[in-house]
Amino acid sequence: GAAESGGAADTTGDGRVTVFAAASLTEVFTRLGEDFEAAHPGVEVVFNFGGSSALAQQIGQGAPADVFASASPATMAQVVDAGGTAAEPVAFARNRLEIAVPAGNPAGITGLADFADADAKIALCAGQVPCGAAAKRAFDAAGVTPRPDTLEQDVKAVLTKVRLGEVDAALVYRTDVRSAGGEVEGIGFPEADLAVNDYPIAPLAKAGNAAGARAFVEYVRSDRGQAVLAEAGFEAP
Amino acid sequence: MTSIAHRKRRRATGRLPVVLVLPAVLGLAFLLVPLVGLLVRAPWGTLPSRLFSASVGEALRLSLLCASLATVLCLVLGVPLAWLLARGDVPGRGVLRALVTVPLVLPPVVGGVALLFVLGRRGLVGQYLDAWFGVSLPFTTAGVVLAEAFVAMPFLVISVEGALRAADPRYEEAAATLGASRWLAFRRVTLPSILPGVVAGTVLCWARALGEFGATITFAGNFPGETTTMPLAVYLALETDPDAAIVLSVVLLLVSVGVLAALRDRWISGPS
Amino acid sequence: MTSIAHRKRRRATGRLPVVLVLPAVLGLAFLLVPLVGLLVRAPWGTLPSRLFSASVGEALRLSLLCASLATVLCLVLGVPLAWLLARGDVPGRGVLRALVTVPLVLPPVVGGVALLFVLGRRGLVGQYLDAWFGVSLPFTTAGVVLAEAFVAMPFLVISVEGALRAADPRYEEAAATLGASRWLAFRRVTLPSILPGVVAGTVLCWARALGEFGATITFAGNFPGETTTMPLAVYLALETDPDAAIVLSVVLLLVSVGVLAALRDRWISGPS
Amino acid sequence: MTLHADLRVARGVFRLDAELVVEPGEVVAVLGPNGAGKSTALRALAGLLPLTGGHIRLGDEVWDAPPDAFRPAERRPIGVVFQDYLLFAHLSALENVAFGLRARGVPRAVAREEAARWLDRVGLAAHARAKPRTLSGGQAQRVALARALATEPELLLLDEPLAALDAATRLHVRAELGRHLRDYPGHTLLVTHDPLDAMVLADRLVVLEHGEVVQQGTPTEVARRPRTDYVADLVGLNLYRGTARGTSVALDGGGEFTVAAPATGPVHVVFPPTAVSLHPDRPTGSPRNAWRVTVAGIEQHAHTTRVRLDGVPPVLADITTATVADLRLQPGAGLWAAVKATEVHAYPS
Amino acid sequence: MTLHADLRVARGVFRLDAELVVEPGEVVAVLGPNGAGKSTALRALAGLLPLTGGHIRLGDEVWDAPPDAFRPAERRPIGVVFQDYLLFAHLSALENVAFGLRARGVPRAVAREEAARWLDRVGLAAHARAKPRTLSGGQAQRVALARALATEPELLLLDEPLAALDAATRLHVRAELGRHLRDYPGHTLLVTHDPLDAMVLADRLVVLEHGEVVQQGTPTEVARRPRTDYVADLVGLNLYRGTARGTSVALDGGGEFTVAAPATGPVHVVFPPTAVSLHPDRPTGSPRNAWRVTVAGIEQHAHTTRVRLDGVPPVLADITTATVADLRLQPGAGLWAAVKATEVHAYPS
Ligand SMILES: Nc1ncnc2c1ncn2[C@@H]1O[C@H](COP(=O)(O)OP(=O)(O)OP(=O)(O)O)[C@@H](O)[C@H]1O
Ligand SMILES: Nc1ncnc2c1ncn2[C@@H]1O[C@H](COP(=O)(O)OP(=O)(O)OP(=O)(O)O)[C@@H](O)[C@H]1O
Ligand SMILES: [Mg+2]
Ligand SMILES: [Mg+2]
Repeated sequence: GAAESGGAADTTGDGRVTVFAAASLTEVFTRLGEDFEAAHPGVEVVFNFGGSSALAQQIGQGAPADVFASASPATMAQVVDAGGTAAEPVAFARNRLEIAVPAGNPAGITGLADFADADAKIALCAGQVPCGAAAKRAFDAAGVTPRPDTLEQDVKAVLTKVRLGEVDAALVYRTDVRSAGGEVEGIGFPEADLAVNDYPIAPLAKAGNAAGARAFVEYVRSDRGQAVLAEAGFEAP
Repeated sequence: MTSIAHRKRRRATGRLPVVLVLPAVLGLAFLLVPLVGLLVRAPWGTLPSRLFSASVGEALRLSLLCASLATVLCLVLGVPLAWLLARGDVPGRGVLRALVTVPLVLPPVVGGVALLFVLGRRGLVGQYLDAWFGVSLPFTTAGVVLAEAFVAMPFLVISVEGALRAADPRYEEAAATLGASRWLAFRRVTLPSILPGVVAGTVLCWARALGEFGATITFAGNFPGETTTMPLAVYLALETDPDAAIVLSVVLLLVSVGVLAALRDRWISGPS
Repeated sequence: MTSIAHRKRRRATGRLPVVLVLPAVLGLAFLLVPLVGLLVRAPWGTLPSRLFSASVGEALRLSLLCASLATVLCLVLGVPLAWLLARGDVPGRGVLRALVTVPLVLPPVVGGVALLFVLGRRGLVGQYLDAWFGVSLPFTTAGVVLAEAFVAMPFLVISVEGALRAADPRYEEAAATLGASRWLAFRRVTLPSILPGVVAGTVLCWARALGEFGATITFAGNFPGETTTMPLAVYLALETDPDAAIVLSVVLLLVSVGVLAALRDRWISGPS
Repeated sequence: MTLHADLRVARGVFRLDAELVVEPGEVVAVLGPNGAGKSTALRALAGLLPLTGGHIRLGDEVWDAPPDAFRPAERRPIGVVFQDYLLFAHLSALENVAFGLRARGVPRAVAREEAARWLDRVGLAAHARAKPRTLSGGQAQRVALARALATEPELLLLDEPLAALDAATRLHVRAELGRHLRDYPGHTLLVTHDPLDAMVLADRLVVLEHGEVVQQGTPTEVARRPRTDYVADLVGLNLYRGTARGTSVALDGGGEFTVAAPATGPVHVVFPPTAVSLHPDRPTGSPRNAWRVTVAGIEQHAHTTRVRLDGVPPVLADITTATVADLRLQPGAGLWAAVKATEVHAYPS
Repeated sequence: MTLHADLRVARGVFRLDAELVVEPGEVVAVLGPNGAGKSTALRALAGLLPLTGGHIRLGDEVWDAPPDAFRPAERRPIGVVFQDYLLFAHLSALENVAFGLRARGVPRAVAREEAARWLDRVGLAAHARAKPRTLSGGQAQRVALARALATEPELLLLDEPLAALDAATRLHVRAELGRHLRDYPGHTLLVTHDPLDAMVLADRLVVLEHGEVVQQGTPTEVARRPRTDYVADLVGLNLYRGTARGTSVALDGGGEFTVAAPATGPVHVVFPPTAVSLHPDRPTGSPRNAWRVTVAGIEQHAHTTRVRLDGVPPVLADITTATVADLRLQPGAGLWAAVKATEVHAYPS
């Protein structure tokens, strides 16, 4: 109620929470931020969306951040290793890979095995980025050696190529398939259980608003937060 | 007046050499057809609603402001630098000149990281700025200006230097014999004579600053109203709504083309 | 020889105006200090081992190759285009000139998307290329060259156009009275006289192409040995190992600065 | 193939409105004060300044006839010496001269050989490889002249081609140019401020003032009947053709002159009307040349009187008004004209 | 404050090695063939070409003394007319002339007023607002002259400042320049190919050939004892100062001349030695000027003989060798010298 939110406002100092969040969280975190502000009058949530690794660099260089929500445990680990977090990171969402094909599935893709077809144009994430790492796990499990034409720097770039019909098939997250609307069709596959990616979040050591940071992390993990995430296609961790 | 119009008409009747016109038209097509592609695919129906959202206006305003400030900074520092490289007797000029191109080659994101190394709160210079003056540049609008200037300045410097090298130094000599210091000669004689080169450099610089993304987002972050310029907005839009990204790009394009078309000829011809 | 050396020494004793030297040095520092920051933070110990990996060599080779090919393409199309804009009697030149800057302002990723719209498998032009000639540009080295050329060409065009505008057209007239066609006059009279401007434009173009990232990865994708240029390698390295990214950037820098320093003065002075 | 030009051009507030006709092989000198429009006329003929009215025709080829026809400079068979030379800075003197030939498709080696010959003619063989910036003013001007002449164009447009030359070089280059122009089948327009250049090189003079032709005619005609004091001052020269043998020149039209510097073959003989003294009787003393004349006409100019004298040869004399009174000059009177040999210059023609 | 210069410079294969001394108020004319090094010498004095040896000193200020001292052009109080003008293309004629004054800190309005006055003096008041590209060659040169003079520098370096002017304008501008230089306390070096410019404007002549001074002295000295045929040809002029009253000029050194064009006040009187005829008896006829002379010396040149004659005034005469024999000339012989009034030119000095 009102008392609770008033208390939160007291503990959030200047009333401003700065959240560094992976670009793929832009839409859902923007909604979460609005909800959080509504629930905590007087608190303002400021987002800095960008590539997870760039954000980690910025935090390493003393950026004024309170919370870091990464798209990959690896980048979060960089911040943790540098002593940048105020608490253990916790996973707040996970994302599952799906096969994405252009509307109408012109190449007739049915499963991971088609990714070994040299004639089909295939896009995957590069091994260095989370979706690439997850894809590798999936292919290993399926025993398929994919023959990609391109290893993209992030999942949105992969999605763009599917949308434009430049490739016949790709592996992207379910959230991405969902956000693309009717332009992209998603095809599930059994090995997807192995190809999940966790999103960790943590309050930061140098946070100017430690209380606010903690409150925001709590909020993301709350039922209300999880509901918003689920609506966008994320799975609970 | 009539005579000029007349002259134009007459000149146009002279044959333009195919060997120049053909590649020129091809080049123009190469640059413009993708733009046409963009325009064709842009979601015109939803354009107005997307366009007049407050955040687009804010990002556009910020973009124009920062790019213009960065250009001013580049002019103030870059034109003298170009002069030094073209005219000064500096040892190792060749290497200096090549070093000036560094921010050009550096992937912008790395450029942003380099700026953080130097001007960040824990950077080589930034830690003192912070400790002594309490000034922190990253993640501020000033940071955006700096990042854009860093990336865009080489364009100005190299263009102006090229123009300076092509200029006839004997006019500077004539100015010197009239008692003009090198600074006066530069300001009143050299600069006006290389104006087209300076304008070209300024255009490149401004346009590059306007389109700058990697260094900005790395060094200045992405805070709406403060550091979110149009390219950053486009980037975020690409994450969520690719159509919106195209609309934003088209807006950015139209505004910049409009500004350039309006200013450039006026600049070059100057007051008659 | 001695007289030239002598002259240099004497000239250097003339006072350089502080009002020019101060901002010039500031500008130089602004451009170079971040580089120093980068060098200071680079993991020198592990550098050799990282450097001599096959993939770095491959990416570097591909970068240099594609940037150079893109520059050649830009020269072939861009110089005539600059000439058309500066000298041709084309209606609406002002707007054309502004339109040429479009790829500058366009966020490179959007530029890549625009290229896909046009030259992609289902693009405006690309679908015919594919259907009629079986040519598909995305995900090929040719695609990298195209993407780089698209992004870099405006730099060349605008620099050269600026140089052309500053050049004295009376020499072209003199060439015409000697019976030289406009093409010959351009080639033998105009071009040599604006060489510094062309060189400046070429340097900008090459450097921009070398550092190009967004349009390349969007249009041509990223496949080692085929489309993975250094900036792409740097970007991916940033994801997992920022130190490696810095090393790669430094390598890219050193190579490009070396190439430019070696070529540029030779180019400009030309064979004596 | 006669060149007919009716040049009407506006440049700012300045208006040129001049008619010019040049026959094949003819050399026309254009004279006039600074800003009279001489260079403007040349630019129009060269195709660098389209006419606003009138026309330019060479034979039945229309070069310019607004508003329809316009032939650009590169397609007019012309050679131009610009008042400020406009040498190509990045090309050597030799390459500058060879440029026009190369542009007309002459093979490289041939063009360079021809260019070298031309440089030699203007006394610059030693500077063939020099860049224009390293040439002195006079050297640069000679390169410009060689460049224009080398292509042997149908219309030569020379804008003060000898202005920067020193006296001795000028003599040499003028003779060389004269030799060339004599056998040259094309049309030549020569702008100059030096009456001697005009008289020696030109078949006809055209005097421009304020963009208009104020007088034209052969040098002798113009000198005999100058319309204005300006013209009288400008073209005050006695000019004859003759054949020299040592210090004696037999004039083509009869008569003979003694000159100081010996010469051989066809020459121009030139001396100013001021050099002619008139005497009631055969003069004694140093003047080597004296002959009988009768007064044909007397014209009063600003401060001098120009006396036209018939005789062998006929001659102009400028004398003071006081002398006119003293000698009681009147048409038909018989006199002796005398000219010192050192005043009489013979130029190889 | 005397200007002492020992100019040693190399430009490519060309070597200049010339010594020059110019007293305050003195005008020194530098003569010589194309490529002799005249412009090179001026550039060195202007500080645009550092010496490789020698020195330049004005009074006790060292301007250049390699390897130590070098004062750059902008700190030398000089004014230069370049052979190719080098007007600033983006500035109007007026602004060009005002440039030097502005650079020396003169307030804008004053500078423009002064510049307008100078433009008026060279007859270009009407073109004050014109850009250099819209000026004719002669107009541009006059702007360049006005620009150099306007700052009233201590050292004026004029490189053929009148070469592009038409005859009438040249007369006018030369007189204007002469008037200015007469009262001018600074040092002037004037490069010219026109002996008349040199004789009328200069106090002393320096003749350069191949980068070396071959002769120097006052115009009269040089004309009386030319060292080479080149010099003899070049400076063959009789020059006197005198005071004109109408068509009669009383010479400062005694003697009187009748001239054609009336004048008043101090003038230079000039006529070439070729205009002087020699007679055993008082000549009759048109020559207005005749006086008794005795032969002081005879020098044989290429084709003429130069006779130095004492008398009031003394005079040089060029006559042919045949005449020498005819008149049995020998030192000490008495004769009559005669010059036509129309040959005698009087220039306001
Ligand atoms: N581009 C121009 N715009 C306006 N006026 C011009 C232009 N060019 C020349 N004029 C004017 O036209 C007139 C004629 O110039 P032009 O160059 O033909 O003279 P000129 O007879 O060659 O003189 P000079 O003997 O000094 O070379 C001059 O008054 C000049 O100021
Ligand atoms: N920058 C240079 N490099 C090499 N040689 C040069 C350079 N400038 C001039 N020269 C040479 O030096 C010599 C002297 O040139 P300078 O210009 O002083 O002659 P000048 O006496 O002014 O002749 P003019 O009467 O033709 O103007 C010439 O032979 C010229 O070719
Ligand atoms: Mg002219
Ligand atoms: Mg000279």
